[in-house]
Amino acid sequence: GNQTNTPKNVTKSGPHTPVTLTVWDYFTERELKNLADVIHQFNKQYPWIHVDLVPGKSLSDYVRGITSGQPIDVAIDVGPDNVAKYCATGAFQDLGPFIKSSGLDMASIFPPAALKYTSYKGTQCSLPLLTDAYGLYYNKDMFAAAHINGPPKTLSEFTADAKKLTQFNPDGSIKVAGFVPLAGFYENANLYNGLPWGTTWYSSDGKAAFASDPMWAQMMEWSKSQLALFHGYDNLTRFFSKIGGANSEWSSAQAFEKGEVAMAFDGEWRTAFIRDDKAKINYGTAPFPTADNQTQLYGSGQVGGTVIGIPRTATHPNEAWALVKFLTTNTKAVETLAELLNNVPTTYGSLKDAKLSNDPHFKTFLSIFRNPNSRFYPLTTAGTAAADALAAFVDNWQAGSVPDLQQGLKKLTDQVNQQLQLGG
Amino acid sequence: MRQRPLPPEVRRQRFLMTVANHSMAIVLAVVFVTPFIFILATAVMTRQQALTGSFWPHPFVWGNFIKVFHFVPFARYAWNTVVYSVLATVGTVVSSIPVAYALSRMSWRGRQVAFLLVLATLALPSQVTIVPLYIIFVRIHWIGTLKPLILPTFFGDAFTIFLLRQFFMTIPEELSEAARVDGASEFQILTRVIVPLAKPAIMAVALFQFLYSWNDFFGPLVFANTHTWTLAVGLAEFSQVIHRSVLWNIQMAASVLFMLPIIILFFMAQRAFMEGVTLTGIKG
Amino acid sequence: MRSKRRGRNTLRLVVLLFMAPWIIGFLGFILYPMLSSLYFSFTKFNLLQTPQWVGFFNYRFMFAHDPNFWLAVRNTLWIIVFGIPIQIMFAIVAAVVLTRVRSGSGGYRTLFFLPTMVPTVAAALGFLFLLDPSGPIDTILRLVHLPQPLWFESAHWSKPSLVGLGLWGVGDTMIIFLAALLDVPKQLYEAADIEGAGWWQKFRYITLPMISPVIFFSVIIGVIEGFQYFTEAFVVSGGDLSLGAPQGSLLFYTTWLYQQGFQYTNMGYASALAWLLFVVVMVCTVILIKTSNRWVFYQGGFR
Amino acid sequence: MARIALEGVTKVFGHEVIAVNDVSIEIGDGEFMVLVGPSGCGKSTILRLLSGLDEVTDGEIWIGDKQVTDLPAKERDLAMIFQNYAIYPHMTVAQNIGFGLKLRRTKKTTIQERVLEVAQMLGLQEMLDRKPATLSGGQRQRVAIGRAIVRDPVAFLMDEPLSNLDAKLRVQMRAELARIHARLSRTTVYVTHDQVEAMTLGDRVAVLKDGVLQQLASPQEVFRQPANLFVAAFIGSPPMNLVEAKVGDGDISFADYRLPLPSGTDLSEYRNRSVILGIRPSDLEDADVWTGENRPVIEANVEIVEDLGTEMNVIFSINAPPVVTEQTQAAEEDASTETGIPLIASEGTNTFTARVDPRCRARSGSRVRLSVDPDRFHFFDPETSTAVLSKHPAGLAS
Amino acid sequence: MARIALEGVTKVFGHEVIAVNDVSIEIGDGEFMVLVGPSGCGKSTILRLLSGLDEVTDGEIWIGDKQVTDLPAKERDLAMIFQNYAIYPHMTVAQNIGFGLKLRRTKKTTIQERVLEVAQMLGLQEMLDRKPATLSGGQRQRVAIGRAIVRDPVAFLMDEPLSNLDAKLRVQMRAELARIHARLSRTTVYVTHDQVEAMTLGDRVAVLKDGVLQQLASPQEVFRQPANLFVAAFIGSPPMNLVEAKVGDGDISFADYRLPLPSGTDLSEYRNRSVILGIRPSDLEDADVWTGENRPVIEANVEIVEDLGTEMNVIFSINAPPVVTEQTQAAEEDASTETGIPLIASEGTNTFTARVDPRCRARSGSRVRLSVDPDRFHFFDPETSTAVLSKHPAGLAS
Ligand SMILES: Nc1ncnc2c1ncn2[C@@H]1O[C@H](COP(=O)(O)OP(=O)(O)OP(=O)(O)O)[C@@H](O)[C@H]1O
Ligand SMILES: Nc1ncnc2c1ncn2[C@@H]1O[C@H](COP(=O)(O)OP(=O)(O)OP(=O)(O)O)[C@@H](O)[C@H]1O
Ligand SMILES: [Mg+2]
Ligand SMILES: [Mg+2]
Repeated sequence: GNQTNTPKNVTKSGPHTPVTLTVWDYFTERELKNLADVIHQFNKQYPWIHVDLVPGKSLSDYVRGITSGQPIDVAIDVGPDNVAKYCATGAFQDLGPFIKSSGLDMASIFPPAALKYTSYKGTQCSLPLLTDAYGLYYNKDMFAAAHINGPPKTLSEFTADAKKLTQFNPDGSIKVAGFVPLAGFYENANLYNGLPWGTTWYSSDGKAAFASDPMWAQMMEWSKSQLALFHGYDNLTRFFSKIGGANSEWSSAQAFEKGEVAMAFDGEWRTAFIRDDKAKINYGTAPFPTADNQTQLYGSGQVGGTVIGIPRTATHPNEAWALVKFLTTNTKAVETLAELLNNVPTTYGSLKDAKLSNDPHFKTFLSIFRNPNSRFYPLTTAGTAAADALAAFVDNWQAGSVPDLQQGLKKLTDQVNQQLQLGG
Repeated sequence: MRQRPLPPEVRRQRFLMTVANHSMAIVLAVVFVTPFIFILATAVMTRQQALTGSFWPHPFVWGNFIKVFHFVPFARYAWNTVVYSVLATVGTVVSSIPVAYALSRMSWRGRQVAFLLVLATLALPSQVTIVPLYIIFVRIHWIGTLKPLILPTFFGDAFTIFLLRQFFMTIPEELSEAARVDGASEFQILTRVIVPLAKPAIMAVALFQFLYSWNDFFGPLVFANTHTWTLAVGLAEFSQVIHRSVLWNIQMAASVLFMLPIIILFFMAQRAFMEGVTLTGIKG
Repeated sequence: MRSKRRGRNTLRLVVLLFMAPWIIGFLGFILYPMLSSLYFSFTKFNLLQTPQWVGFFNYRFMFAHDPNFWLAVRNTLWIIVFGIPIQIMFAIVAAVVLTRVRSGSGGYRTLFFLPTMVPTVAAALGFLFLLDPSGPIDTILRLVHLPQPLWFESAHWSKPSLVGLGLWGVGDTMIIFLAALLDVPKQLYEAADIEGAGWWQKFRYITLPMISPVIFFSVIIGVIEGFQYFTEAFVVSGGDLSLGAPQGSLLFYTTWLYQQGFQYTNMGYASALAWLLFVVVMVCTVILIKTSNRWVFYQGGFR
Repeated sequence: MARIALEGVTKVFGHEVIAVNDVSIEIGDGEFMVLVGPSGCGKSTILRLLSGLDEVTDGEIWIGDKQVTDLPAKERDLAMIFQNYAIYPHMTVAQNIGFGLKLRRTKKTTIQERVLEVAQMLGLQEMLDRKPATLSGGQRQRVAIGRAIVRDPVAFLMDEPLSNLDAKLRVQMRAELARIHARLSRTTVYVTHDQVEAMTLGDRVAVLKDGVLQQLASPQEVFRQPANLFVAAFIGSPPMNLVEAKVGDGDISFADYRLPLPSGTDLSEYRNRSVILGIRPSDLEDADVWTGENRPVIEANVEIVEDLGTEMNVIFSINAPPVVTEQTQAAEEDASTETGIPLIASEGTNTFTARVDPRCRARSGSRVRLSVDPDRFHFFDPETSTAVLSKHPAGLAS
Repeated sequence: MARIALEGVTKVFGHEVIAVNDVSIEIGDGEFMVLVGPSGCGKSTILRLLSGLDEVTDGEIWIGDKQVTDLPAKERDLAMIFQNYAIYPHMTVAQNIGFGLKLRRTKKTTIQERVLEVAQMLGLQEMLDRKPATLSGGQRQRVAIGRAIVRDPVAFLMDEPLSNLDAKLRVQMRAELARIHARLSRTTVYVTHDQVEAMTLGDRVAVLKDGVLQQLASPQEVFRQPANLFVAAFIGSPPMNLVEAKVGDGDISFADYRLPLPSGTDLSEYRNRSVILGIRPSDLEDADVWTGENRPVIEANVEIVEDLGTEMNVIFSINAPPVVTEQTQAAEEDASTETGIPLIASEGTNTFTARVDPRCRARSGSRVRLSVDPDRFHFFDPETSTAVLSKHPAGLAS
């Protein structure tokens, strides 16, 4: 059950008995060290709180840890996918009382998207700790060569540009792709979560809306039409494999960095990769174009990142809150972490961070994050099940194994609804 | 003794036969060995070489084996693996021997039924029981430890019982009866006659259990956590991490370190392995 | 007839003592979990809250609303229907080759068997590298101007690649066949020789029937293990985050079960999946055993 | 040392198989009792009941003055020797022999002494440290014997101890067993289905069939006065020639032959009825070789002659149906699986065998004159199959 | 149908083991040739060489008029019957019998006909659809024979076909084999180490030792005129009594006995030297039973009496060392593993066996008078071990 003891603010002064906090996180290697550095800052303020970092936890580890009653004071989870489940079941404690006792005004600290994906049905059981934002990467040299002035703002512009940018070999195979629309390509799964189409995941009664919201069908058709630009799914797949397949995403063989793709949907961290790999491309970043009938959304994008919460099994919730508060709201701390990890900082204060906002490439993503239309996909207690089902559907649709789109979307709707019931 | 000269056509035919047989064998040997060579070679390559599909390391980066320890808590996983494997082996063997004995060398009502149950559990997918077991172990706070993996082995393992029983059945009944007439109790018959005679089979099942635990993936994946992961899970999870940085060389080095003890064990106890595997096959 | 007496009772006690580990194990680690998982299969249970009775909801969902279930079933059947026969045939061929090579067969045997010793995870990681688009196999194919499939990254090639991985570790099956082959009395071949049989006739009419119990054994084990196929697929798909990739082509039954149970924490549904698996495995085993006497020759009767 | 007694012992396996059926045998102290009978007749079962390895279904077992029916094997203090020796392959010869003593927590030095003593007696002293695998069949059997002797048990039980040895060795070991028995004179129960062993080793022989005791007597008596058709057909090789004969007035006729009745036998009961006549092959002699005695002679067409060097089997058909009763079949088949194999020649006709002097000139296809000795005729009731007893036993009249 | 010939055939296994050493045997068309000898003497090897399963190291093999030395087995058109039958356990009886025909792509109906025919001949028609596992040993052997017969091969090769059967069945099957041979009169080479089979079945017998042919003659001749000490000791059961004797002036002495020399034998060469004297147990008779003939008599202390019913073995020691030559040992041991087991009684003294009439009154410990027939004495040269031939063969003088 939920812990109901009233939170007590931990004061920085006065005598304290030493406390050890167990912090589960998903970091490894370099990122772990970066986190440890920031926590070191925390320790300067709270010297009696010792933080024990338990790294490398996966999404499913937390549920297991909490259900098996392991004393976890703070949980740093890789994404928001399980937040609904945590909030609904009380696996993570409601932070409301803590926030209230600390007198924090959430809306003035965090952009709305971030608050949204860290809470469920009004329960704020976690807080954002850095985030990712997705936008458009485009190769300026290729744009110039194709006489395109700037990044496209609508999908029809985008399609036209993609067509212009694509070059074929004499044998019909792709030499340079304007864009690779495959669902399995790098980060495209997040694209097909449907934000540029303004899709509705769930109608007001909480039922899946894949069939009822026509924008989904529109998105599907669009993705199919994109395939046609490249002479079909198989041709693209072959191209994808030739340029190194999915694994190349995390190496210097990444297609955009090597100039094999002119436009790409990707997250903010790519800027750092391009820098570190010393890729010889002249590129720009922009929000991803929107559907022609959804231009009001331009400037927004999918956002979502690390969440941090206090599991119900925490032994020192008050000290844990002190740490959570520090990590999520201390501008300096957030800035430091964001710089180190090349992620988007999550508070208004830190978004002004000079170092990040001076980088023209990175700036795009800061603004995307700030955009009120930006969002993560809607959270449910079924966790990633709905998103997984959608991704699988897009994949199958593109591969041509969905004969009737409406029928398929209905089935998807049904599957997700049932899955929601299953996990609800 | 002088060998009668064979007619040339007979000799030629035989020679061709031998060549054909050996060619087949060599082709198969190459198929079986090549992956090893690539894995070993890659384990000592630089990252770039490994990425570009080189065939031979240049230079040899033996340091990869050290680096493994930086990237993964290899030592801890190895220790967990050893603890799990050794205790599970001891538990399985010690608990299965008397059961196999009772199922093969003693006559009692219900023996056939019990044996059928043992056989049936052989076909029982572990997934059927893992959810409730998981819940039990959640309740007693054992998740994240190796205990859920080790404890059940002390209550007999169907496969081990089956194999030992099959072997015990081949020991002539007269030996036990001779001992019985000589004045031995059932326990003495088991320890003084059956166990010494079944040594090869016991060795084999011990090796099997050891291997099984060493390789076990699903069990530690479900029950253990990052601290208590065994090498199998540790390396698989590790592979996801290094996938991001595509460190094939480190990954192969880790794999080599993982398989090395087993390969060494195999060469030390090759006969027992082979005989044990054969034992599984007899009498289907 | 006489009444029961003292001797019997002490014997019973000894039997009970010897059987105790298994009885406890069976009750505690098999029977109880099975029954409770049967119960869970009729509940909604996410571990974080108490189970909630939902009747046949899980089963209805499975058959009517869960495309991944059918996908997983198809993939699993694929591995069973194609993978197992290929593996068995390959094992027989390798074993026959071993019996035909006179000198050095011990060395060959060791080499053929060695890959079996490689832990599954290590083997899968090894093959992941070998079959990487930039890995050695595709490099070689490129050098000899052959098409370079995407192997584990292509929905078409991923399962065949897994079969290849299985073939690499076929050594234990091979050794069983080798033992069976060597177990065929030499005199049967000699009798056939004298009757005028050629090598294929000897293989077809003597070897195959004589080793049919072992073939049958391998099929049964293969089917049982095939239904539980997990580790290799888990590793080559890229682990927790991309189960079943690419395009669900490696989503096997137990993968889906694992994902539902331990990632989505739908323990009720996972239990339902597990129970169906159990029933199917049992039914298949029984059917195989029942139909076996049509093609399997038992020397001394089945067990 | 003790007498052993079975009293009305019955053993039922499962619900159907009556392996031993109400058998009572008393074996005197120091007696060598041989149990003989076709395969499956319950010989081994009786031994196992005696040893305590199996439990009786009904009846009582006594060893010495103690009722041991419910005593487990380990408390009966018997020694058993098995057909396949059952020596422990993982122990040396010395350990094998000493195992029983060790189980009794005998002092190490005592064990050593006793083992050495026994080994010397059996000529095993050279191989005390060897493992059984390196021993020959005969040596293994000796080890088994040693293991039995060393404990100085009240009785020895032996289950076909020689049947796994080859012919020559079997003869040697047979003699050796006789010597050991003479030396230790310990009560011994010996199971065999080899008649020669039964005849040569036993003080008394118990002939069994289907779990029922058929005859319990000295070997000579069993051979010369078989109690019934079964014993007659079972004991003796080649087996006794049997034919259904008509009893006439002071004579008896079968096939084309008419022979005088022996003087001492009263067959008046069977006059003008049939009786089964048995003649041992060795009681038929080539009349041309044995001219000296004045015996009745029968003539026959020789089918096969088997010249064994020291004697000759002359096989001929007689014009009469074979005697096929349940008892003769049981004796012939020996193994229960051997049901109804029609031999080429034996369909419908009755074959006789005469064991004659090798000087006999008979050849396949020729005619032979055979003399018979009516005093050695055996008669059996066709209904009950039991022997019709002659007043003075056949065979003893020389 | 054809004659079979081995010409100077030698077989060496590896580099050392000379299994067959320069053996030449010619087997006539339709002849039944028996190869006999102790274990390991090369009998099976010869059969395997004939069949083509093994290759000769030297020498030639002829079947009919064809040199087949290098022909593979499948082209020799022979049939072989193995000791353990080697019938295909996974095929029914009918399939087993018909397999050879099937391999020759004979028409299905023809196969069926032939199989049925053969099955009827062997009494297998009832069990054509059964698997071998459900058959008894004798039935299995019949299937093996059927498989051989059905193909109508040029010759049969049989390797101890009866040795896995139990005693009674062996006798039956022996007779049956004789009948089948009489009916088909196909050339047959038959391996056995059972003397009775050798004596009763063979037209001729080839006695082998260590791969070398010792004697090739009719069974009677082998028994009555053994060519050397080995044959003498090997053939006959109980084996021939052997003793080193001093040749005197018209008489011969050993132990405490002095006996007249047989009339027809010229031992002048050995006068005042030793010769090895052999007396078959059956040539010793209880002088008290056989009063009729006027033969020399020896007296002895009886050690053991084995009463076999139809005859009696009287075993007694004589005061002379046993004859131990390489040849007698080879004949006695039979199995190479059985080396040097000291039998309790046989150390240092020579034991004789007399096979006497069962009316003999001798008992263990009593004295017995035995008559001997000098005409049946056998003599062997102590150096060469070969027989010293008598002018008119012993045994034929009746
Ligand atoms: N454990 C058992 N269960 C069922 N039936 C049995 C068992 N042991 C023996 N029998 C049956 O009891 C009968 C007597 O068997 P037993 O072994 O005593 O025969 P036997 O005279 O020793 O034969 P053999 O000469 O073949 O050794 C047989 O019909 C046998 O099938
Ligand atoms: N394949 C072989 N390799 C080596 N030596 C062999 C082989 N086969 C037989 N021998 C040897 O050749 C000799 C003759 O063997 P063979 O089998 O012909 O004897 P046998 O007379 O048939 O004996 P048995 O009566 O035991 O069957 C033996 O010394 C045997 O050890
Ligand atoms: Mg028995
Ligand atoms: Mg042989």
